Amino acid sequence: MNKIPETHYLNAKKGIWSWLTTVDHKRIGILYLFSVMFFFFVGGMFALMLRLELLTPTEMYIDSDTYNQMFTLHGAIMIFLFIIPAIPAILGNFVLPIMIGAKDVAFPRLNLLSWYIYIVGALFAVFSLVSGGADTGWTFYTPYSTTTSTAVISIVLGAFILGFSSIFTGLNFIVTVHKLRSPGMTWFKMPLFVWGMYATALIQVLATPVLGITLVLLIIERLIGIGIFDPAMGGDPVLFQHFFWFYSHPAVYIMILPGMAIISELITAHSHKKIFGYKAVAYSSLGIAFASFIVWGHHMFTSGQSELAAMIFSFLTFFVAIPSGVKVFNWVATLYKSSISFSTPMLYTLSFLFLFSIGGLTGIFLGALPVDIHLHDTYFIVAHFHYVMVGGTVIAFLGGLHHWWPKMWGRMYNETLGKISCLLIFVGFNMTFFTQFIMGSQGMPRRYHLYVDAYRPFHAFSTYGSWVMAAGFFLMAYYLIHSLFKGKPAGNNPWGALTHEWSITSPPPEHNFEEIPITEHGPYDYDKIVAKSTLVEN
Amino acid sequence: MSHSQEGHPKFLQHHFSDVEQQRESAKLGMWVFLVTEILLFGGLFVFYAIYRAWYPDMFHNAHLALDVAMGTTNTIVLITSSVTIALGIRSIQLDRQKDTIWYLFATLLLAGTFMVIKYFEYMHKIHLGQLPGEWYHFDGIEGNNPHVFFSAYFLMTGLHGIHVLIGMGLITWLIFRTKAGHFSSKYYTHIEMTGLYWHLVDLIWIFLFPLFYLIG
Amino acid sequence: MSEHTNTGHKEHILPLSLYLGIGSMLLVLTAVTVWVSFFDFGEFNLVVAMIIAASKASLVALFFMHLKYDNKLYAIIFVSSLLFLAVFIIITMFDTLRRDDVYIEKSGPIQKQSLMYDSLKTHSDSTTVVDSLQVKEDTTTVDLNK
Amino acid sequence: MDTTGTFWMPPGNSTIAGDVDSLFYFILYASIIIFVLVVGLSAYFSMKYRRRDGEVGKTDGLDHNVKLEIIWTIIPTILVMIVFVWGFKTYMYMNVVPKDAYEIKVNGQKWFWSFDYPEGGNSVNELIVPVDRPVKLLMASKDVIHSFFVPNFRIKMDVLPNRYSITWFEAHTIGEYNLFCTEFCGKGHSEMIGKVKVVSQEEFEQYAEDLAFSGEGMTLEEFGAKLYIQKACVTCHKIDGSNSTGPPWDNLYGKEEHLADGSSVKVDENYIRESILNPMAKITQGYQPVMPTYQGILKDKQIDALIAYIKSLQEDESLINE
Ligand code: HEA
Ligand code: HEA
Ligand code: HEC
Ligand code: CUA
Ligand SMILES: [Cu+2]
Repeated sequence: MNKIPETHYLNAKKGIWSWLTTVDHKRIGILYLFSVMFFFFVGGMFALMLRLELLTPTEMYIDSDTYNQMFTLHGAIMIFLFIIPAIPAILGNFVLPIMIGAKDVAFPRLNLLSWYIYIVGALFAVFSLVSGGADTGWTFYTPYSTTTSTAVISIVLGAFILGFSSIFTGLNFIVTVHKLRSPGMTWFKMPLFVWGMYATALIQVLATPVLGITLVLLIIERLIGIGIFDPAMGGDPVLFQHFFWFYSHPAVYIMILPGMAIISELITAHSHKKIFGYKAVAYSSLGIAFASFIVWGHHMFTSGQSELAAMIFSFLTFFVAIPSGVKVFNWVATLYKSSISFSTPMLYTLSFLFLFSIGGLTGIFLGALPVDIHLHDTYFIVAHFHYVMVGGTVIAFLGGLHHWWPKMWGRMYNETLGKISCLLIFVGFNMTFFTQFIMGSQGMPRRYHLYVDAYRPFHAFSTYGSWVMAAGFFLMAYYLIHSLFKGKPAGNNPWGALTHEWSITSPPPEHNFEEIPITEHGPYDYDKIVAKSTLVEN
Repeated sequence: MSHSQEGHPKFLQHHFSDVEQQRESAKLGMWVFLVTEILLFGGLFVFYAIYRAWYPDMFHNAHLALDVAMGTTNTIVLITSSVTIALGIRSIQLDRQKDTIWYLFATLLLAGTFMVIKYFEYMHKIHLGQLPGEWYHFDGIEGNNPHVFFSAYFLMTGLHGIHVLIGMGLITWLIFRTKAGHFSSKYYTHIEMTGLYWHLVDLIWIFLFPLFYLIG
Repeated sequence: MSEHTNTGHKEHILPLSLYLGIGSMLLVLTAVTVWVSFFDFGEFNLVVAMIIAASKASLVALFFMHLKYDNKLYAIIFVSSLLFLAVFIIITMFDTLRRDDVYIEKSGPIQKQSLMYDSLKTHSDSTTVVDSLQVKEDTTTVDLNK
Repeated sequence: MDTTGTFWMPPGNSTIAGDVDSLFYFILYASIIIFVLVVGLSAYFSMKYRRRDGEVGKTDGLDHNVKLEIIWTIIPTILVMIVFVWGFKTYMYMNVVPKDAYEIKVNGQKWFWSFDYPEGGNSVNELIVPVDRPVKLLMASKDVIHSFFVPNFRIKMDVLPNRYSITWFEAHTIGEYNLFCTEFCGKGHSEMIGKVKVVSQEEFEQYAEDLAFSGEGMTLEEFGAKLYIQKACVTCHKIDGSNSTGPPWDNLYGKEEHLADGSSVKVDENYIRESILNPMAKITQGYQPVMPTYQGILKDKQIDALIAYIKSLQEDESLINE
């Protein structure tokens, strides 16, 4: 029988104060876990309300203004408060230093600061919510955003502040990866999770400041009309879109790269197989990161930008697909001659392959100029980005959460319930969003409160799907919380994996390692080493 | 790399294995931070570049409103302050704390001078109504949307000015800590980092100066 | 500590004369850039000024910021930030300067600033677009000399 | 040219629809093949190599295969290049307006569309075009960004404030098609829906004449009654005393109207004119300030006609005559 160690990071210090002033990367990860999950819940509730309203083509229970504020808040919360911090700030913070054999991140206090900044940013967003909400969409396009009467400034300020939280996390990871690797941990012995986080961090550091200045310009434009974006002052609204997407396109890879990083980890750990094409997977992360900076204009094909720019952007867009494809194929090849265990994390991994492929391939439709002209701002886009963000990132995040959950808390969740909820989410998700591809290409525009009757069956089916998916999430919330108190002790290495975090106790001790570990084998040498799963004994 | 048990200096944080590692981490962190600063300003440079390309004549006419003498003086002041802070770092590397304090103090004074000159420039413009956006109420600059030029001018020099102020705060804090004897040739990371930051502020001004004052 | 070997433990302490030398070079370059600004090179005004500014900036970065002596990683980081900025500027300008490639109607604002909300021309009397572009020129100048 | 519509696409009723659709289907089928390959293989491997109870041992050390890796880099690259070149060509075609195109000026405004025809006519929320003739749309917005989208024609273009944007199409089947606004523009965004009515050339001439009609040979009242329908006032104002989005017009003229700010005003020519040109100036009590301005859309004579019409709806003679 496994036992939970006497002292570990969770009980090494006690009291609320010890949490609020902690500089331990693991505890900061936990702080992020609770705050980010809270906002996921809030964003999810908005989503369910949106879907409920869309059940019928006419007004059902909320008016257009409320609907508009709701999708704005849903989008903004999900993007800025949930998905961007989710993987780096929760799982990255928790496992990255351990994986490279370090005692902490390079700047622990900056790390804590980034959490406080997150909270402050979140408060601004919440303030906007209670003071009437904003109704611009998460893209804040001018001149609508400079002229609407809603609380735009506070939510924009919130997003601005959250940007710094993201920058600090990224900065910390870059330095940690460069300087704090333990002896023997060469670049090519790093787990692929670390590679992915590193590539993400590069984007965070390079792109987020531009978002910062864009939002500042937007606020100033709104306050005193400086004439950069607002045509009423001689400005150019399309220029705002350049500024916005210069950040926000790379930002979608801030979201997916960590997801891909997790998948590389899970697919090896749960099939006990050496990763296929380690270097290709590692470099493709960097490839995606760099390519992501030169394609932003594919969001603007119909915006009135010049035809030449549109063609350049379309051309470059396709190149992002190649490294993503390399990753996907390498993962599939990894499964060959492996030993696959159908644990919950593995189910999420397989769902990821399924859903992300659809999401990514539909991105190719959108990169093709004439097709995008038809599909732009329809539900096809909504479906595309939910497939990559929910089907890709969120699914990967949940897989990672289940994978490292026993390490975080020392306890196992209920595997049966885990599988059921994964299945519910998978089925519900496809019901909700696959339908949206069809109605989108049939012409249903997005951000529509009321719609033409012809789309009714699609919307209705999509709404039913969202309930199935919600059921899955609530089930998950139940068994995960339950496991915190009643879960069986998991042992140090429930999956029999080889990276450093599995060689220390669960939950880990306060300073991770007594002695800085020496890295002797690669992270995926399942052909040389067998690590026994500690779950089998239960 | 094992723990250096003997002579484990006070300033070494527990998660670093030695002073060197800590120092290099700080420096790398600082450089990455400077990257974010460059891209933050970068957005404004894009703003400048595009509107200048759209309204070259207006930019030319509007730039005549700026005072080249003041701008040049400020450039000289800022470059000198870069020299002094670099010398301050050199002194601490040689363990000459006294000199460091003097150099830092000189830097602070120069930064102050810069801000005072900036203050007079701003006041003059405010007085004339050469202001950004809606506040602009000045006749006599020909061309399309002259307020955009002043939006760019105030935003860019303003953001730069804020950086100068922050730098002044940091330098003041360094003076006190150096006085208290916290730094020596073994440990002067904070001074070095502030120096890097200060040079970047200088660097940005080196571009702002010709872009606004010299070529319109 | 993979990268330890890249840098010597001993910090470079540069001679005083170097700092003063670089400092004076910067001042001289400042004088030069002010001086040349009195000449008109037409198109090349910008180029000349930027070349001088870039050399000044390189001096600061190489010597004051020690890029010349430090780990090359820092130089890579620094330069890459400039590259990304260049990407941003160049590609954005590909759009903003070429909107009228295919149709001249798309070249610029229809009207100067806030007039637009009430004076946008609807051509119920079938004025052609080119006419209305002329109209734009007129209103602009009229407006300026108000 | 298919005009029936499929599972994925609505009927394609313009000349470019066919091109767009074939590219769409090319990508779709290529994607399905790749998808089946990826998911099929992972499913197959998962079954074949699933861990049987207790079995824990070393696994195969296979970790790369250069040939395979090159293949799966090259093939997708070729595929996407095909898609790009194909898309590029179609895009060029979609962007170059044929010389002889019939030019209509489109104005987007919160939250309706208005169209100006070269013959001098104007219509609101209903674009009437001749079949089999290229139509160029020269578009601008009065306030925020809107976007002009006709799914059946596969065209979409943002409508920008203070800047022209251009698109064109050539419809090849007579019918009525949805016109959506697809750039978020506020409260009424989802109601900014219009129709494109494709009619035969003869019928079109009839319409154009009708729209350009400035009331000759009609009384002002009759002309006003016509405009009431044609300019879409009818969508918000009823004349049978019932409430709609806006106040009813019958027995309106001459009465004291209570305003939202508490004051009241007498409904006379000036007030009506102001209500039409600058509706936000005085908001009637009990109504939302959603009436769009008709500045630039209605000509003076048309406003006069509408006023005459509203006047004619007042039954109480005493209110009209003083
Ligand atoms: C996690 C987030 C994420 C990710 C990873 C992606 C990935 C991609 N996206 Fe997506 N996208 C969004 C989030 C994301 N997107 C969001 C949020 C929006 C809308 C924002 C808004 O307007 O609100 C959007 C919108 C969007 C548009 C604009 C549409 C419009 O508004 O008109 C475009 C256009 O090109 C696009 C393209 C792509 C492409 C080409 C990829 C590629 O990276 C995909 C690469 C992956 C694959 C291709 C699949 C795997 C590859 C293979 C199996 C190999 C074989 C492949 C080939 C032969 C091609 N996306
Ligand atoms: C990460 C990003 C993210 C995520 C996860 C989601 C999740 C969902 N989204 Fe959304 N969505 C966006 C990002 C996201 N979305 C964005 C950016 C937009 C564009 C906004 C704009 O136009 O500006 C958008 C827009 C959007 C629309 C279009 C609105 C419109 O255009 O009119 C719709 C409509 O169906 C929708 C639906 C949903 C649904 C049903 C979910 C469901 O998947 C939600 C399910 C989640 C829950 C039900 C929460 C349950 C959680 C718990 C119970 C807590 C769990 C706790 C633990 C596990 C510990 N979303
Ligand atoms: C989108 C809906 C809408 C349309 C279309 C519309 N109106 Fe209105 N109208 C309103 C609303 C709402 C009010 C009341 C609020 C206000 O005063 O602005 C109103 C008020 C008025 C009034 C003042 C009536 C009063 O009782 O004070 C007049 C006159 C008027 N409209 C004329 C017109 C004319 C003429 C047209 C068409 C050419 C038209 N409206 C089209 C919504 C509309
Ligand atoms: Cu107009 Cu949306
Ligand atoms: Cu994108």
